[in-house]
Amino acid sequence: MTNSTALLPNLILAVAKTIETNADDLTALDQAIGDGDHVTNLQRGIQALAAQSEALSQLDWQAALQKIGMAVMSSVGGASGSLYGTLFMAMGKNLQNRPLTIAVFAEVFMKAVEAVKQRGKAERGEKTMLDVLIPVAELLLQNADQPEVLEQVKQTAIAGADATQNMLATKGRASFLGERSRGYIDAGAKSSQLMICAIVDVLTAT
Amino acid sequence: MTNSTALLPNLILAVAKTIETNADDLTALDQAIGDGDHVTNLQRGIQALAAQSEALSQLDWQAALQKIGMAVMSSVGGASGSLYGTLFMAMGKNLQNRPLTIAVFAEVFMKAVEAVKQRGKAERGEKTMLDVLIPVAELLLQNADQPEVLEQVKQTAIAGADATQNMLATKGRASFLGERSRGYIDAGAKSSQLMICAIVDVLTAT
Amino acid sequence: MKKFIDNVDTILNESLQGFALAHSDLIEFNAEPRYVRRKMPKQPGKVVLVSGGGSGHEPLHTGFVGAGMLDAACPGQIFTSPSPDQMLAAAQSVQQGAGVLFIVKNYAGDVMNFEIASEMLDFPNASVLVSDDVSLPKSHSTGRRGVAGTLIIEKIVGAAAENGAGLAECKALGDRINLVTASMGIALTSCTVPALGKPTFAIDDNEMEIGVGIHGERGQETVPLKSASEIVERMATVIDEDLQPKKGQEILLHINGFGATPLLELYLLYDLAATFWQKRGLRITRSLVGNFTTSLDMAGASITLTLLDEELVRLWDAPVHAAALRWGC
Amino acid sequence: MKKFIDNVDTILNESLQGFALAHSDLIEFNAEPRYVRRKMPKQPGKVVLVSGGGSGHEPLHTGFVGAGMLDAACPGQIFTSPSPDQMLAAAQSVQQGAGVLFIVKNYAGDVMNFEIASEMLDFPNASVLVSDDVSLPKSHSTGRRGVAGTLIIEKIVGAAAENGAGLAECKALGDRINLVTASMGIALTSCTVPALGKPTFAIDDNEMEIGVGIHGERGQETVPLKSASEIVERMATVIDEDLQPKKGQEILLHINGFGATPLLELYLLYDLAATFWQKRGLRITRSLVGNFTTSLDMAGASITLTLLDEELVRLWDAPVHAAALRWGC
Ligand SMILES: Nc1ncnc2c1ncn2[C@@H]1O[C@H](COP(=O)(O)OP(=O)(O)O)[C@@H](O)[C@H]1O
Ligand SMILES: Nc1ncnc2c1ncn2[C@@H]1O[C@H](COP(=O)(O)OP(=O)(O)O)[C@@H](O)[C@H]1O
Ligand SMILES: [Mg+2]
Ligand SMILES: [Mg+2]
Ligand SMILES: [Mg+2]
Ligand SMILES: [Mg+2]
Repeated sequence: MTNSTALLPNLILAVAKTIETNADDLTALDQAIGDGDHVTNLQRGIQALAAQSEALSQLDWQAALQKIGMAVMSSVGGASGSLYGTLFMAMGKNLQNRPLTIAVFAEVFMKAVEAVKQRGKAERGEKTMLDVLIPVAELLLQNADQPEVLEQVKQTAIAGADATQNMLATKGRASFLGERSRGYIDAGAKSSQLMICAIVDVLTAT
Repeated sequence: MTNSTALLPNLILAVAKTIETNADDLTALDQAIGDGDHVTNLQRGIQALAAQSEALSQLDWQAALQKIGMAVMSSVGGASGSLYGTLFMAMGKNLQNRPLTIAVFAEVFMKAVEAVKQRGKAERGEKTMLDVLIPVAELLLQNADQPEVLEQVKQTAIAGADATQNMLATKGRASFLGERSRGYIDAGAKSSQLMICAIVDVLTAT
Repeated sequence: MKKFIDNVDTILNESLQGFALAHSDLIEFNAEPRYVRRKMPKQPGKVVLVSGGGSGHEPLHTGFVGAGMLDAACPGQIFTSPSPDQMLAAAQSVQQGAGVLFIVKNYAGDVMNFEIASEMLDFPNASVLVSDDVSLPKSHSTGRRGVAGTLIIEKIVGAAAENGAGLAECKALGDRINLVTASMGIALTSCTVPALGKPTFAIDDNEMEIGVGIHGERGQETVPLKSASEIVERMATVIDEDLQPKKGQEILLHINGFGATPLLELYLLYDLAATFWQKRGLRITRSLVGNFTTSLDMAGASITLTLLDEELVRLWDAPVHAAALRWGC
Repeated sequence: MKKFIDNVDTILNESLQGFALAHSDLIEFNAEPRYVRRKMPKQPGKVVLVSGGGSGHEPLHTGFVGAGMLDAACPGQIFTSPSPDQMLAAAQSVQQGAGVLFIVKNYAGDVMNFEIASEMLDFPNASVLVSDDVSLPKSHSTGRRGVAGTLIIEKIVGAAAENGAGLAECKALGDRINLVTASMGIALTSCTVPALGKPTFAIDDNEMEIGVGIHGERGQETVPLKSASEIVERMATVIDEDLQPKKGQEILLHINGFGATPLLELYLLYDLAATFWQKRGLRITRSLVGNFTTSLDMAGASITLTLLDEELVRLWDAPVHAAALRWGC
């Protein structure tokens, strides 16, 4: 994976599509145990990125990732804006001008997920996007050299999101509902999963 | 008709009963083209009268009517409170210590209805309680000497109330609805009719 | 019916008791007959203002009792005019020898009950009849209704009375403001009167009532729900045609919520209405946005315009200290 | 969805435009990034207060920008935390060299975005985290939510900052008020977020949600609808057990409506809550009743209690001049 940033417009489009397609389901999840704004939050971010996707494809990965992080941070708002923003900014920061091989990506992604954990003061098992991000990061780190890793990423992401269904939320808005938070997949975990899968699909198709 | 005020507790009870029985219909009428409070307004007045009905029966007619007028005026509120209050106060005032024969009542009632007309700046045909009160007053004045007058009073009251159904309201709250006020009997006309019929029933039964 | 309520028969007095307790520095509540009056009476020799009407429009009128505005208010039952004994007792308890001015919204019940009180009163009194609702033609058989413009009259005449204006002067001022004030209201939902327990009228999800009063009654017309811009355009046009303000005219623009409409929407309406009149060359000199003359829990709003002059602006700006309106002190 | 609205995507900025126009004497609105600030800046050398959070709680926070309270507020999208760039721009535009105090309601989004802003800021700053919602246990995994108590902190710390208190002093004061402030909320209906167009949750006609926050979310429990007395008893008991006030303690009692509940009902709740604590020997020294921290068009209310001392009373009484809170000037 030494893909160039020329991929970015396609990646952004794919992410936009999957959020659009699953908008009603995602909204229902955030309405059930959150406040229902997760999709509109994400869509503000996606719009901001779409508006500059050509410009992004002219940058190197480090600059592009940092720009994406800033755009997400300032357009999305809410919990997910600061967390997804942190994820991308930390990826850019940790890339340190290296070419983006799978191995480098795995290391950088793990560091970015660590930054998200710190920002959210959250761990795996608290019914958040981290229940998708952490297992995916671990899988990548352990299997960066295996050819089928990308397919495994998708399965891991889906399993991670599904696992949140029976969890008790202890972070984010859903935590206020206590036991009532069980029975629904976490909206942020689901959106993470959807976006990761969409990205993998673009990468494996090219 | 030289009935004594000893009748008053029975009359008040009969009025209370008819309003109670027809409460839902009356309320629906005031909701349709008014503000829906006519029954609760009347019931406040009836309660006030019921609480002093024994005391009223110790008074002569003039004092009793004036007391009733004052009680209605201060407990009912709304348009109907001032109008029914005026009706009874004017009856008391115009009785001038005469014994209450049918002929005297007819004269006194007509004067009281005139007072209501003045207070409300309204005439017959404006879709108000006056469409019951005026024809009843006229009937009484013209037929005070006929034995079957009380039965006729009932028919006249009912015809008067029914006639308001197709009228255009030009006084009271319903007037604000313009053409939309047609198609419903006026709540005040209906309550006047119901009370008049209930009173007649008591009088003819004794 | 979803309400915070113990008993529909007693909620009014219980609520007024709470009001009196919460504002015990400002007002006093008399339960029988029912009125609210200023705690600190006006100086002797000044005209006092007494208003009143059905309850359910809170903060109107009790929220406007205080220095620089009303001396007393008589709350009737919900949407039901108060009775003359309330008005008499209120007037007698606050009067300072210079007479009382009744501010009366033009409804049959209010008008007749205040008239009776006025006839029974044994000292000088006069009434201002408020009729600012231009959803009805000027020629309407009973005259137009009094709606959200009432508070503007109460505020401005209240300031004049506080400054020592005489009874005739106060009445003339009130009548004058009434002539240059126009309101128009729209309902998106019905309200629910506690004693009835269900909405006063049925309305579809894609309909609105145009030209409503403030008693939860239907309006002049049921029309399809429109965008905020179209709604404001329609309401403002009626108001504008009624008042026919000249270019450069100074105005007070008042957006009033009927109870259940969030400030977010009221300020949107304000923005649209302000733009409407700015485009016509008017100068928005003063503004008031919020829930002031409500219909219980109705979703909806009204627009009120008052044409200002120097005197009206000065009196509007004069200090007022009531539970629901306060500035300058 | 029955709302006055042109476009769900632009209503927020249009409404803020209207807000800015209606209160152009008081505040200024910056659209990109979005913040509202005092028109008359604070004197140099004084600490400035910046708050913010999702919109839909109006008048919180924009209605509290003004002399004696907030210097700026950052409105996020409806129920969505604002972003760090808004906070940075707001802080930079109002700061007077003595640092900025952020008043942050304790929600993941608000906390994280304000944290990021704080880290990026190149001058002294501190944050007060508001967590007054006692429907959650003190031990809750994220800490308790910040709800209607926020305005009490904004008002009192705002007065201290206006008087020249330093950054550490302002923060300590805010933290101290937070510790002696407790709130609890009940919803009778859901609200409708414009972008979604339908109620956030379904609730039966004979049910209520107990222990709700201010984002239209479900509460701790869905229970059968109770009388106002029973509701207040239950809410007040939780608050009382949390704060454990002593006999003779002076208190500020704040009844806050969520948007669609009429004043008539809010004052009834006030009456019942006041009686509850008077019976326990507390002294209600200050009161505030109205719609201040709303959830759009939700029917419901919260009770907030703050234990007062002489300093807090003095600062509460200090002049404030904001769009939605004004006294002493
Ligand atoms: N402390 C946290 N750590 C990690 N993820 C979190 C945290 N708090 C919230 N989230 C994630 O954010 C998602 C909610 O995002 P969103 O709805 O956009 O913001 P908000 O909760 O502010 O409305 C949750 O579903 C959860 O996955
Ligand atoms: N000007 C008037 N003259 C005669 N009757 C009137 C007048 N105005 C109203 N009414 C009567 O009063 C009735 C309404 O009474 P009510 O509902 O108790 O008072 P309100 O209209 O103040 O709510 C109407 O149905 C009508 O019969
Ligand atoms: Mg959310
Ligand atoms: Mg009626
Ligand atoms: Mg009525
Ligand atoms: Mg949110």
